[in-house]
Parts: sequence; C-alpha cells; structure tokens
Amino acid sequence: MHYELDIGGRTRRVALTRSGDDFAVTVDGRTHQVQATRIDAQRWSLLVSAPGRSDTPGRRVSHDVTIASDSTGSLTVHVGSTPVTVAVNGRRRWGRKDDGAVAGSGPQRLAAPMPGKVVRVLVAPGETVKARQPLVVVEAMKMENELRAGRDGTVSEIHAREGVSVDAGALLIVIQ
Amino acid sequence: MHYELDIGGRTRRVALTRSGDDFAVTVDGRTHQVQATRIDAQRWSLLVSAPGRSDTPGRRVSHDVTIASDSTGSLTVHVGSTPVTVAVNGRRRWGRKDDGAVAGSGPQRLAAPMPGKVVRVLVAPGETVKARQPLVVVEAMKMENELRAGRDGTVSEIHAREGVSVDAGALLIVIQ
Amino acid sequence: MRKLLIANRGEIAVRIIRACREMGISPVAVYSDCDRIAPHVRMSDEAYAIGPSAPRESYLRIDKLIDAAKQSGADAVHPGYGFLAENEDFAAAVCDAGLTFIGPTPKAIETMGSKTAARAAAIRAGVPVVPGSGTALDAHVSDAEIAKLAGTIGYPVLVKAVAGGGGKGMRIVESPADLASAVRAARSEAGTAFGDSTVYLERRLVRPRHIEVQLLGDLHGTVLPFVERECSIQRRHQKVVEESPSPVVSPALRASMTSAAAAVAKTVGYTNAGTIEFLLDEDGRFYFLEMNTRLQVEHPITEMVTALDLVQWQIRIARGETLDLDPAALLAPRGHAIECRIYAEDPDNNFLPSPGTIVALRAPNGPGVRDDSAASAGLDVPIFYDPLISKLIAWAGSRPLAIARMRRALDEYLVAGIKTTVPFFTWLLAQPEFVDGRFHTTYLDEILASRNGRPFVEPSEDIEEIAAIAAAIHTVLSVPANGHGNGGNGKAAAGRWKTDARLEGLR
Amino acid sequence: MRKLLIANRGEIAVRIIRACREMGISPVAVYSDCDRIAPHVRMSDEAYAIGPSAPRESYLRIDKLIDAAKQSGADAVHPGYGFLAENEDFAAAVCDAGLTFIGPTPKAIETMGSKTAARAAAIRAGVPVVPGSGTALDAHVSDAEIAKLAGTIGYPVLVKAVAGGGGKGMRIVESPADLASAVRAARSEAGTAFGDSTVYLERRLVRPRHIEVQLLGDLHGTVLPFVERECSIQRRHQKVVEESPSPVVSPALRASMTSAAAAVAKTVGYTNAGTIEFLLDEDGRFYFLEMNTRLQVEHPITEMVTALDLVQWQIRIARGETLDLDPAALLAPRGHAIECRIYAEDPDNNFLPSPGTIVALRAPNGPGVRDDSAASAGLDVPIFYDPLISKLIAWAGSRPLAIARMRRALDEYLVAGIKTTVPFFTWLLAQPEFVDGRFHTTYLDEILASRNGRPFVEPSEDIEEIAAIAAAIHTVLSVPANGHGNGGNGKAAAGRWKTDARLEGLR
Repeated sequence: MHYELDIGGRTRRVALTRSGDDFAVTVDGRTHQVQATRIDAQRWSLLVSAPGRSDTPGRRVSHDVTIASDSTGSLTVHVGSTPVTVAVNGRRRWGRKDDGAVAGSGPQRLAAPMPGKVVRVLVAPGETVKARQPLVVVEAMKMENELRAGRDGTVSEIHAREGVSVDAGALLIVIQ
Repeated sequence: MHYELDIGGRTRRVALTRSGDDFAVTVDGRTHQVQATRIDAQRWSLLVSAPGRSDTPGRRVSHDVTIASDSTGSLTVHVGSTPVTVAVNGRRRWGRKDDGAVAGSGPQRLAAPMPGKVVRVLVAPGETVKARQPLVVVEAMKMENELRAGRDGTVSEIHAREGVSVDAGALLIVIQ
Repeated sequence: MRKLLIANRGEIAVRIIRACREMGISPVAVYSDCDRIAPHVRMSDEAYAIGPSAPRESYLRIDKLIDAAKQSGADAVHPGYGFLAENEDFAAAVCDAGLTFIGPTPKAIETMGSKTAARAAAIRAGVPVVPGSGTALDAHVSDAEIAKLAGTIGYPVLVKAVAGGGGKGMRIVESPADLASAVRAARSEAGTAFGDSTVYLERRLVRPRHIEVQLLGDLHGTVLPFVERECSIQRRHQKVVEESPSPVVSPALRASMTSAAAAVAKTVGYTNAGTIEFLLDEDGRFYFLEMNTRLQVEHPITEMVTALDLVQWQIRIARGETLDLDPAALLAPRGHAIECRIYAEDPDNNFLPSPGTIVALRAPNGPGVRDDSAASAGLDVPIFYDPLISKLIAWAGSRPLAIARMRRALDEYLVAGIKTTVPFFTWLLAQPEFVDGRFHTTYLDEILASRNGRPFVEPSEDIEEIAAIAAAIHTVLSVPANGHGNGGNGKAAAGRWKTDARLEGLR
Repeated sequence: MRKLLIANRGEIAVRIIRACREMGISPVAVYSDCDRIAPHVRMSDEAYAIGPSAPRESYLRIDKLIDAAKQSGADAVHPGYGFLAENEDFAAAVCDAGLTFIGPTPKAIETMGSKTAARAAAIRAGVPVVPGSGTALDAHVSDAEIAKLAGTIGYPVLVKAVAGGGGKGMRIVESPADLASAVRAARSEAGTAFGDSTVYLERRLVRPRHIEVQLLGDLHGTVLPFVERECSIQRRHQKVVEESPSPVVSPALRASMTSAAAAVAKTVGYTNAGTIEFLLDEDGRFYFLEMNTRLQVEHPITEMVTALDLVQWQIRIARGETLDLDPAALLAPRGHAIECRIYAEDPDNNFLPSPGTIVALRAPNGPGVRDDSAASAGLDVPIFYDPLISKLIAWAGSRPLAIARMRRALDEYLVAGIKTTVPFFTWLLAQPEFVDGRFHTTYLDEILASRNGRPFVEPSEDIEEIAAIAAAIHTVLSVPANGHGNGGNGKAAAGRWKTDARLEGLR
C-alpha cells in the first residue's frame, strides 16, 4: 500500500505492509515498526519502535491518536492533543489559513467562514491591501470577527454589504 | 405498536403512536405525551407532559435516558443514573438475583457468575440449606466472593472442587 | 425555595443545576430550538421551549421566561451571566411575578449598570476612580466642550460608552486632533450595541492590571469581600485567563482593595453576589473601574482557593440566610487557582468562531482540575451564542504548580471536529511574561500582534511523522459501512475513507 | 530524574502519570496482555509488554519490570499501591539496578511489613498498641501456650496473620473453645495467601474506629504528619468510603495522634510516604494498628483539604529535596473531603465482581468533584485485577456540604454495561448513622447483614414508567444495521433490536 500525504505543505510518501496489528510503515524512506490497536472508529493506540533513531534501542513509544475528517475532506489527526491536518492522496483543503484566503498567486476569494452579519466593510474597490490587513468585520457568536487579507493585492470585487446576514461560504471580497 | 414489558417482576402493556419526535405512549391504560429526541445509538432525551398527574398542569418533565442491552437479552434502561431492567416481549433474564439462583420452585442450579478459582466449598451433598446461606467461595478480581443459596432446599449435586479454576457459567452446585 | 428556573444555557446553566442538586432544589431549564438536547436540558428536572435559536427570540424574551417559570411552578429565577443577568427590567419582572430573583435588586442593577452612576457611588464611598469626565456626554454636548474636558483629564484619553462593556463603544485617543471623530464613532457604535449613544471620558492608564474583588452581601446589611482575582490577560478587552490570588497583590494592598470594594457595595445597599473591578497602575495605586452586578464567569477560581460555593451562597442569600462566614478566611487563599476559557475559536485563524459538531472529546480530570463545561461528544456548538465551551480550572499549592497543572490539563484536553483555543493556552502558559506574572491588560494584544499570525500549533517533525503513520493505517483499515472489503489499492481506500469518516462523525 | 517507570496499572498508574506530566518527567507504562489499550498505556510516553494477564505473570514479575525499566532508559520506578508496592525484594531489585525507588527503603518496608516488628517499633516509640501476644506464633507454638496467651489478653480475641492484610488470615474468637480451630484456619489461610502461616493474637476492641495518619519523611531526617483520615466505613475489612478530617477527632486528639504517628515513623528512620493506621476506641483512646509503607488508595482526600500533591512529594523526596512545608498547615484542613471507591461489583448481588465492557460512561465534574479514574466508554474492566474503576472525591466547605456534593456527583455518575457500587453509595450516604458520623469499623457489615439482601436500587413507580416508555420508543426506533426498515410490528422490531444493541455495544 502506498499513499501520498500532504502535511504542513510538504508531501510525504508512505508505504505500509501489515501483519495483524503489526505494521511496517515507511515514511520518506525511513521504516518504523508500529503496533496499531484500534480503540473505536476514531481512536488508535500506536506503539512505535524506532531502532537507530534513539540512544536507547528497543524503546517503544506510545501515541494516542484520534482521527476526524474535516469539512474539506482532509483528516485532522490528533497526536495526543496536538492536531495535524493530513490530506490523503491529493485531498487537499480548499481553503487554508487567514479567513479562507490562499496565500500565493491567483485571485483571493474571501468567503464567510461562518454564518453571521456583516458589521463593517473596511476597504473600497480598487484599494491596495497588505497581507493580514482587516477587510470585513462579521458578527457571529456574539463576537465581532475581523476577516483579513491572505496576501498583498488590490480589491477587485466587494460582495459584502454592511448589515446583511451571510451564510457560511458566502463570497465577500475578491483580491487580485 | 404494542409491547409487553417486564419490569421488576410486573408486566406492563405499552401502546404507542408516533408523529415525528412526538409520541403518545399508553402504559397500562394511562397515556403520556412524550417528546423523544435521540442523542446517539444509546441515549435519549425525553420530555414528558403528564397533565392530570401533577398539581401543575403543563409541566414538562425532563429525563435523560441511556439504554444498553445486557448479556441476557434484557435492556438496562438508565433513567438519569438509576438502572431499570426491562424485558421486551418476554425476553426475560435467564438468571436473577443471588448468584444466578432463581427464587421459587424447581431445582436451583448455582453457576459461576464470573471466571475464578473455587477457594472453599461450604456445604456437603445432602445438606439442608437456607436462602442466602453461603455455599461456595470463588476468588476472582482479587476478592473472595461468597455465592449464596437463592432459596431453602437440599444440596443434591456438587460440581465445584476446591482449588479448581472455573469459567463463567460453570455449574457449581444444584439444590433441590 | 423548592424549584428554581435557570434563565440561561451552556456551562453556567449546568453550574447552577449542580448547586440546586446539592441544595435539594429542583432545577428547571429553558431552551431555544437549537438547544433541545443540550446538557442543561437533560440534567434538569423540567425543561421548557422558549422559542427560536436567536437570543432575542428566546433567552432574551422576558415574557417567555416568566411564562416558563409559572408553567413549572418555580418560585425563584437565576439569571446566570450574560443574556438578562444585568437587566433591571428582568429582575423587576421576576419580582413582580411573585418570584425570587437570585441576584441584587433591580435598583442596584440599574445604578451600577450606568458607568457614570457607578463612578459617582465609588466617589461617595471614598474610593479613587480613574480621572475622567465625571458626567455623561450625550449628543447635545459640543465637540468643543468635550475637547476642553479631555484637555483637563490629559491624553491618552478613553472615550467609553456609558452603557458599555466588553470594549464596545470604546475608543483610545492619543491626541486632540483625533478626539471628535473618535467620539462620533464611539457614539454610533454604542447606539447600535446598547441603544444608548451616551459616552464619557476617562484617562487611559499606562499598562494597568485588571484586578477585581468578588463580594457577597446578605439581606441583613453584611457585605463580605473575597481575595482578589487577577484578570489582566485579555484579548481585545475580553478576559481569557484569570487567576487568584494576583501575583502582585500584597496582603496590605489586598486589605485596601477589598475594603474599598466593600465600601462601594455598601454605598448602594448592594445584596447578593457582585464584583468590583479595579485598575491597578504600575505604582500600585488602584482605581474603581466598574461593578458587575451578577455572578462572574471566573467565579470558580475564588471557590477553589476558599472552599466556598458562590452559587449556593447566592441562593442562600436570596432566601434570607445570614452571611455567617469568617471574613478573615475569605481573604486568606489556600493555594492558587487559574482558569482558562476554552472557546470554540480557531486561534490560528485570527480567533474566528469555529462552531460545529464535537466528534470526540476527552476532558481532563484528576488532582486539582475542574472542568465547568457543557460540551459533549456528538453535540453541536451552535452559532448563535457565546462560543465558550468550557472553563478549565487548575488549583494547586502555589502559582508555579498551578501553571504546571494547567499545562498538564491542557495536554489532556482533546476536542476533535471543531477548533478550540486549547493550543493558544498551551502557548500562552509557556510565555516568560505569564510565568513571571509580568503582564497588564494590553500585554496579550501586543504579543499577539507581534507574532503576526504565526500558528500556535507547530507540530514537530516527529509528531508529523506519527500523524502520517496513523493516517495511513487509518485509511487502509477503514472499511465501508456495508462491511465488505478491507484495503485494496490506496486510492479506493481513501475514497471510501471519506464516506466512512463522515458517517463516524455523525455518531 | 527524567524518566519514571510505573510498575502498576489502572487509576493509580494514571494518577502517577499526571504527577510526572506536571513535573516534566517522562512517564513509562508497563502492560499485561489484557491492558494493551488501557488508559495508562495510552497516556504514557512509552509502554512495554510484560506478559500474560494474570498478575503473577506480569505485574508481579520483578524481572520483567526491571527489564522494561532498562529498555526504556528510566531512572526511577514508582510502584503505586498493591502488586509489588510493599515488597522489599522489589524495592531492593530496583535499587540494585541503579534506579531510584519512589518509596521507603527495603529495610523499612520489611520492618513495617511484619505486624509484630511494627508493633515492636510502636512500643519503642512509646505509642500504645492493641494488647496482644507481642510475639509471632509459628507452627511450633502449642495450642496450650496459645490458649494461655489468649486468656491473658482477654476475649474476644483476634487471630491475625503476621504477613496479613485486608482481613485475610484473620479470625475473631469469642470463647476459649473456638480458639484452636480458629488458629488452624487462620494459619492455613495465611499460608495460602502470603506464603507465611505465622499468626499472632490481639484483643478485639469493641466498635473501634479506623483512623489513619498520612506522613511524609524526607532523606534528611524530617518527618511530617498530616491531618487524619477517617476510614471506618469498611465492608469485610476493605475500606469503601474515607473522609478527612474525621468527624470525631478534636484538635487535641489530632495533635496526639499525629505526634504518635511521626514518632513511630522516626523510630524506624522512615522516608517517603507512609500511613500509620490506628484504632480509636469508644473512650477516645487510640492504639497503633499497622503501617502501610506506600501511597494509600485514599491519598486524594488529604490532597483536597491541604492543597498538596502527595505523589509529587514522593518524587521530590526520592530525588533528595527537603520537606519545606509548614507543619501547622498540614494539620489545618480547609473544608472536608470524602472519597467513594467505585467498584465494578453488583451491590444487589452480594457485591460480586461485575467485569465486562463499559458501554456508556458519564463521569461527574464541576465544583469540588474529582474523579481519579481509568475507566472509559468502550473499554473492558478485566477479570484479573482489583475491580476498582474510579475513586470519586467530593470536597466542600463542611462535612454536610461535602456529603451533599458527593450525592450530587453520584447522581451524575452513569456507567452502563457493567454493574457498579454507585447505587450502594447513594444508599449509604443517606443513612442517618453516616450523616451523623456515628459509625465504626463493623457498622457497615452489621447494617448490610440486617438488610438481608434488599436491593439498593429500588426504582419508584414513576421511574419504572419512564423506563417502560423509553424502552418502547427505543425498540420501535431501533433499525437494523443495513439501514432498512423502521418500526413494523413489535415482535420483529424487538428481535432486530437485540442485534443492533449488541453492535452498538461494540463501539
């Protein structure tokens, strides 16, 4: 079995073979012996032997893992209580940090991350904006939330209107 | 829909009609309006209106209910944290209180309720015993556990032998 | 008192239910549409629907709450915090309906709810207030008059809404040129938020601490103050971490601040639970800021260091009992307690709310850990209310041990399905300024700004590798719901995985 | 100390893991076959298999434990309680392997593990002991000699195993005629249970209380005693409820008992955590009973009333730190704490063990409630070990409030799938003798005997009706796993239900 996993913007190649609860898992060429015992649909207990990686050969490291899917098709893998987002075989998230904005090239389409009411629009069409500059304030869950630019650019479209309620995913602003 | 439910040795006749989450449930001729919302496979939230039963008509009583099956095919219905054993349509428990002994007539076949080791046999064949008299001591889970007679009678068979490990359900003693 | 209606939801409703249970009082819940199976409904003896999910159609509807109280035969109402807790009309409506309101009198709520009237009460009690305009500035007061006042007070100056709270309707003005526009903006915001556009001016203290004093007043004239709470860790004027005692308050300062707090409360004949908030400047001088005429969110830390139950005392006071507590013991904390407010927010995305379904939950427990929560696996965090899902409290023999305990508890806290502020607190509690107790009310906003959006969760290379291993094993072993197949090629398994995981998420 | 191996399982292993986490020490678990996914394995940094489920093949195997410690690179070992915690050979093996044993010296364990040597130590310390034979009676001592000794002590007399504990190898003798057979029975039982058939005689006090004193001793000669624990609520010599402070110990008596306890410990150069158990007679005289040379199950109640962490102190002492605690504060409890030992036992079936799968679990939380647990929904309670699944602790400002809080916590505690002692505790905490503090070590056995098997759970008519309603609705709405059908006739639905419920139970 082979997988390509995207974690933190990096792709890892994973191969695994199985014998009962015991797996040999090779991540980017390095092989780990793993005993994986399932607790329920979401939870696993892993015991990982990593000879050669530690000053103490024969160490068996315990990891409590909880795996949930998010709305984007990625997995959220909690290692202990640390969440790690993993996209399996190209199932990347459609949005990333900073209010659904994608860093990099191409237009940024800022969408409402949750249902709420547009309280303030802080930019005008044609305005030049910097990354992390607040663009729109949406009130939701009793809080005013600033939605910010994901990158530098120019405001090309404004769909948000002050006082109007919006659903999650509603397009608010486009930056070129 | 009609059911016969055995609870605490008494049979109750239950009829119900449904409209969404709202049920009209008649127990032994008395009808309750119940809004039952499922939380998960085992848990329910019931809001019960019981006009005429209270000094305050229109009261809506809330019950958090958890339902699990036991090994005998009965349901254990936790109303809040109070467990109530319910047998649906004749699915009675095969054993009742006092170490698997059934009170009443007929021979009592005392079986080991859990795996363990027979530590002491306290009676001899032909001996007359009283209800609740200790018959056998089985060690399990680090404790010595006395298994007692469910009713008055005479010891007719002894299968338990001191020092021997037994499985759950193993026949230990028969009382006529 | 036999039956008590709780005019609230979430963790505070659960908290009040527990107090009722321990006192043999029957708790009655109310719920909006989205709260039908919320914990406070399931834990109560009775529950009444009060309308749609939007607060103004349910939890803010005085008429529906009074109706529910009558329908249940309740003889008392506890407002919790938020919603109608500081609404004098609600308190009056409860009393008019012949029920006991668990809180101060409508008059006390009204007086202390006005920032300017509260300032006047503090001045009458001889307690210092932050230098300010003293009087409320309604729309008729001219820009020129306001500019003159501001000049007297000195810059930087704060423009604050008289009816305000939580930073709304507030502006910081650094120089005279910005004053007029700031007053306009604050008036407009206050009008929208509170229906009252009146503002006032106050000198802005430099790097002050927010220290507050819990107090209880009975119906027989006794007012008792408690050891202070340190609430300077705030994000955009919202408290996120509180602790008791404060790392910087000496016993002498404690004596002054608590006496001052009691004096203010006595001036207005205050009864039941309330909190006097002070600002403490860098020179150790303190100033009355405002009074909260209700139970505070952060009351548990006081309970941990004094072994008292403030909600039970609220109820006991309301039914006429005497405050027969030893005043000295209330000022002598045992150990140190810290509270982290766990929110359904994404700290790595500018703390945006993260409502949704909690698909897995493991709450911490064990020595010195208290989790005041209304969260539960399988339940939704609705979009309509405050996103607070739990108040995590750690209590230990000393402040360093309490910090270590809170870090341990945060490590145990697992919430899957939504984002929470747990990773943010893990980061915050490791900051040297926090560990050393060197902070003030703008510390957190400053340090957050300086991080420039750097994520709070930065998994190590080892952790990412374990996540990769786990994701691969999970994917290969995820079987479709019909029970056939196991494995096959990676792409197919991954495809099936998605469906399965969604089904699992519904449980 | 960087890494600590925990030679135990269950709630006490979890408790020690939490102490390690708070101290920045890496916890290492060991597990038998049936414990592969037990909480202590999943919460540790590393975990090592040590053999089959039977304790003598795993948790009692000194060689395997030392091997695991070496494999992990641990530098210390904590034994918890039970298993090898009071085994001097284990302590010695740990030390011989160059590791730190978190506990007293092998010599202290050996001395205080012998009931007769411990008595001698108490006598040397000037502490009263229960009148008894003084010397151990091995198999060579004749019946006639024993009869003469018993006559001197006075009837009723207790025959007790020198190596005993938990009531094993113990017999109560009311009159001389029964003495010889009781000695034979006790010797036989002690030989089987402890590998040592030596017994001794002790006068049986009438209706005594069991009061014990926790103490800590550092490596520099300081021994500090703590406020007492009341442990008189016992079923067949096993503690089931403990509280601190005792409802009958005055400050003066506390001073005498705690000084006596410290004196005994000092006599044997005791270090680390230990507990001196006393009997307190109806006239207020106390007698040394025995010493437990380890952490007690009931240590959390002491932690709650003193705000100290005893496990952390065990580790700090073992690494050479000085006990710099205020001795007066240790004797001045704040509030009152009660512990209920929640067992997987069926109280309505003579407290028989009830192992199996926990299909649903809701643990209590909120103010003053601590749940030291290793239970979790979906996990098995194995048949091989002590059936303790949780220690539920309630802490409040006074004993009545702590009782009310414990009753509230028990009401919140839901365990489905196995039977537990929760309903028994709900009953016990409502007994007037318990509420008034009027009890002694045989109180519980007496009242249980007088109940003659009457069930602890007696649902009201209303509750049974709700159960009937819920069972009917559940049955009609239970659909088969393939997702087809919903309802139909009752019999078919009931038949399908069974399969579904079993599938659900596996989750």
